[in-house]
Amino acid sequence: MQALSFDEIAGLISAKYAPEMVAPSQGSLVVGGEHLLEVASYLRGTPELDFDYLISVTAVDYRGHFEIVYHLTSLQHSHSLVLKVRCPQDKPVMPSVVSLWRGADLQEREVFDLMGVSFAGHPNLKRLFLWDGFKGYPLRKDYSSGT
Amino acid sequence: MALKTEPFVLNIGPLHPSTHGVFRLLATLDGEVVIDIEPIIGYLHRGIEKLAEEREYQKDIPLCDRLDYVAAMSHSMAYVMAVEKLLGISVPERAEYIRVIMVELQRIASHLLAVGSIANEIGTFFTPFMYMFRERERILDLFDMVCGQRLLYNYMRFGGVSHDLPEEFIPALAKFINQMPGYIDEYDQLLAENEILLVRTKGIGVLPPELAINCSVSGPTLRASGVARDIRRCDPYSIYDRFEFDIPTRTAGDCYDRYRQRIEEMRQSLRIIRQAVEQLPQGKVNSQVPIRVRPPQGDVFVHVEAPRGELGFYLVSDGSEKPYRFHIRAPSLINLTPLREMIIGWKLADAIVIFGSIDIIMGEIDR
Amino acid sequence: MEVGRERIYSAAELDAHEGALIEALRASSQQPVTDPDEWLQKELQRNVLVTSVDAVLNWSRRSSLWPVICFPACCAFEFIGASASRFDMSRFGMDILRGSPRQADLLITAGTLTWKMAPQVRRLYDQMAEPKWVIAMGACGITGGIFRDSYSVVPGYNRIVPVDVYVPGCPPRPEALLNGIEMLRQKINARSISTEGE
Amino acid sequence: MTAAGTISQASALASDWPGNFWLHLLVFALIILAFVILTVIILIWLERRLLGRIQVRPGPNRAGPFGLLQPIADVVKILTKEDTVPGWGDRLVFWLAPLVAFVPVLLVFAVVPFWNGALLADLNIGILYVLAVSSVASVGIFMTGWASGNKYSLIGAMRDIAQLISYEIPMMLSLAAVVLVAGSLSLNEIVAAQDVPYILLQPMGFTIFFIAALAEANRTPFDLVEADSEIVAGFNIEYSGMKFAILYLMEYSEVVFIAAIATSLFLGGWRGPFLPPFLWFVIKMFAVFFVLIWIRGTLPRLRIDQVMAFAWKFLLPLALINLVVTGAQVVFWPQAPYWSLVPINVTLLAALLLLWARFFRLGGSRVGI
Repeated sequence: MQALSFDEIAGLISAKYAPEMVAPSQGSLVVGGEHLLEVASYLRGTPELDFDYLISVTAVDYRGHFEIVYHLTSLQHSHSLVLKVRCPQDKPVMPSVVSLWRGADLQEREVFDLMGVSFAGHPNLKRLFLWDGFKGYPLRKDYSSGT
Repeated sequence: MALKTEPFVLNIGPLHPSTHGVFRLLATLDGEVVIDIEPIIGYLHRGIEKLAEEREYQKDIPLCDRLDYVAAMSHSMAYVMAVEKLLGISVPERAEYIRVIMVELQRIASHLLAVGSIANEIGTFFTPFMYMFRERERILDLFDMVCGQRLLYNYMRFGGVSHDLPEEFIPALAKFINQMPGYIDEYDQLLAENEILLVRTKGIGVLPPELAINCSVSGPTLRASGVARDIRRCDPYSIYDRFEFDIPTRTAGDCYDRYRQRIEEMRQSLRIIRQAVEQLPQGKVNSQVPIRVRPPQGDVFVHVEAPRGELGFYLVSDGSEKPYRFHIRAPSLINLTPLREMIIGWKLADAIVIFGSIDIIMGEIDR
Repeated sequence: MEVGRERIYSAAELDAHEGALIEALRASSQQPVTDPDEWLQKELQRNVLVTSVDAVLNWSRRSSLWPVICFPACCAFEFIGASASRFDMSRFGMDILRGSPRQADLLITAGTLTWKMAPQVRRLYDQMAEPKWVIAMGACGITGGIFRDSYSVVPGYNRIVPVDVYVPGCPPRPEALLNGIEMLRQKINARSISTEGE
Repeated sequence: MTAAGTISQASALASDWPGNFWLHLLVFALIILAFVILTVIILIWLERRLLGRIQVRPGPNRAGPFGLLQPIADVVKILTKEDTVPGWGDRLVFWLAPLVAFVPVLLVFAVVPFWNGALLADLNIGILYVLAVSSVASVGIFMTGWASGNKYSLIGAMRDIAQLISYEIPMMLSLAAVVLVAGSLSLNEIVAAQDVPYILLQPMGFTIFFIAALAEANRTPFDLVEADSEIVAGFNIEYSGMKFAILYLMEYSEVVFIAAIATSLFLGGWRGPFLPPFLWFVIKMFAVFFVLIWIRGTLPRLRIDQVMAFAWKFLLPLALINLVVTGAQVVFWPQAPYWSLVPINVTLLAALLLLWARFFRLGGSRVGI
């Protein structure tokens, strides 16, 4: 029932996972893409962490790689955490966290629609805002509308 | 003998009297019973995130106003708070108080609209809606007095607000907060125990708390399900830790509770405004921030309690005068996640009421 | 539950169809639809019969403009504000808000139009019975406003439907909308059955 | 009970006024047509002004003095609007439906007495005729829903039929009680028999009739047929121009019909002191209109299953009890004075309503999918 600071959380995580899987950096945990589901279910399932509420999912195009950013919080302990996952630009596929947090459903679709990162295991991954046949992914830095 | 029936698909929207804008609900009906729905959105996707990344920080404030056009103050406040956090600047005391007053007034205005539209969707011929609009107009008048606009204010600035309150504002506000509790009681009198309203909302569209948490639902919709999560209390921003107010919650999580929840929150907002007016200090309302700001590299996530739920801004700065990434965590969009579970199995008429009771704004969903 | 049907479209097919429609409309509406108004200045060949019929018809049409519901975005709330108690558009006989375009006379385009929405608005306009009018409300309705540069926004409703009256503002105040309606009423008043259908 | 005929027959209009059988039909047909259309126009104006008043706004006031010409403007505009027919609809039925819906409502007025004996045909089965003919309008509404080829209108039409079938029964039973008291099926004789308005003698009958009539005319809280927030405009969604005008007229003439029947059967019809009988009839009708508009301005709408449950589980048992009680009163206590019957019946109404309301809960649960 007590809030953990970021360092404590990072300590718990690094005790369990190897640094190439999860590494704390500048107030956030950087997770390797293939380990995301494993780490996320640990974060969600461990009683002293208990990250049961996914605030936000978004993606940033860093010209070369995408960074998917997850903001988590725990209603019980009221501590929060930022997860960052990198994925390469040429193969933008991520595991979906919908099985853990349903709240990711529409947000992952949004990222897919506007950023072009697809999520493996998402139940209904199709364009959310734009229509079928829209060319390109507008939030990528190399997007130009052509008008 | 069971009657042989065939389900059929009804396309509700995008332009439908009760879709709150341009929302499309593809409902499969068996007679009157909704057996499947698929929400289709994007009819108001204006590309605000992309536009914001192409403009300077200052020019994004009007865009934020247009996100949720019935709660423009809350949205621009969240945005300027995010940029202030990036810049590492502080806000003068008086400006903080003014912001709180504005945002809480905005919450009342927005909840008035929400409650009015719930009543409208149950089928009252616009009457409660008109009554709610009567009071909403008074709030809009107050905003008009402060910043000359009725709907989209462009009032917040980095490091404060654009200008000080006019002289006549505080007396007008005092009059309003003295009268408003009476009006809220009037709505209670007219609506809360109306037999038809009760049978149309009680027990309808229950959102269990576990599902609500799992689906990241926030705001009054979450609190009506019994989860006391309010950013103003659990992660206090601005000066909310100086005020006394309750976080009302309900237990059942049905449409009736979502309606009552908003009524209660209006009362709490009035409490906050009253305290803020009493404590309102003198002083300047803006710290000198250049028009073209260049925040240092880094990212920031700021979330506030907007009328519809947890509104978050995730900004990434690359040191230039335009945001590198501008992401909005839109409460309305995420509150739609459990819509299918809530609606399925109810009648078509209930589906409309359930949808209305979540209280969404398309501008924020589609962005 | 098995009932024979010719064909049930899958969701993917429906999406693809919608997308094709949008792209086609987008390609075909790069130029504004003009709404000629030279007739407003033209001196009409009037006679007593035509003018009195005109007077009655125009009076009835301008006193009973039923707006259709088309509320995409921000301006909708100023439109609702204009029809709510304080400004009360119903004074002009506009209190009947028809959900069905067949019975409506006036399309008030309250909000930003996106390309995804454009086919629906075009259809709404086509479904309205003649005579019909369009008021483009707000900066977005006129030129796309603050969102003009966006990849998904139609720069003005006049790409899709002919517009009679433009009401600027972001959003226009209810008074401005009422003024726009007043202008539309004057425009209706200048109509004549002898020139209709031209 | 007083038998029909305490009003002297001398004051009654001759049954072939103004002198000839055919002339009588012609004159009354014109009077009814004019009366219905004029009342509808006034009713529309009244409704929009009163709704405005209820909603703290002025309401239409620009077309003519006090906006009185507003309905005229509407009518002229609608009539000169383009007449659209959906391509996928059933053209013949689409064209016929408004007529089938409107004509029966107009036919009902043939037996409504505006004055003592001033009616088109004093049928001795008047109430039966009213019930039979007024139901036909729903066939028209169903035809509109079917012919439009629109799912919304079809849902609206289905709702109308379900609602009609359910509410016809309590309505019929409540009217049967009136017939028992009056001892006649003719509307004119029922009016003549009302030394005390039957709303006092038959309070429960009136309540049931009024609720059922609201449902039959699709007024709030039973306006599911054109529920704005759910099915947009309901059955008339595809109609425009002249056909829509007729449907619009039909809706409001149903209201006039309810008011006329309620006035004749329960409010003492044309009877009243001082003023001419026709005026009394109109005044009482407008009193009913006022209540109807008031209800429209304040009450939300019920859901379809709740509407059905209300008819079958609430109104029907009460109507049966009312019929039995009235029958017993007529058989065992035929000479009962009014001053004793009125309090007894009013108390009975209050007791039964309270009792039944305790047992009866609207609700309806989620369907498992």
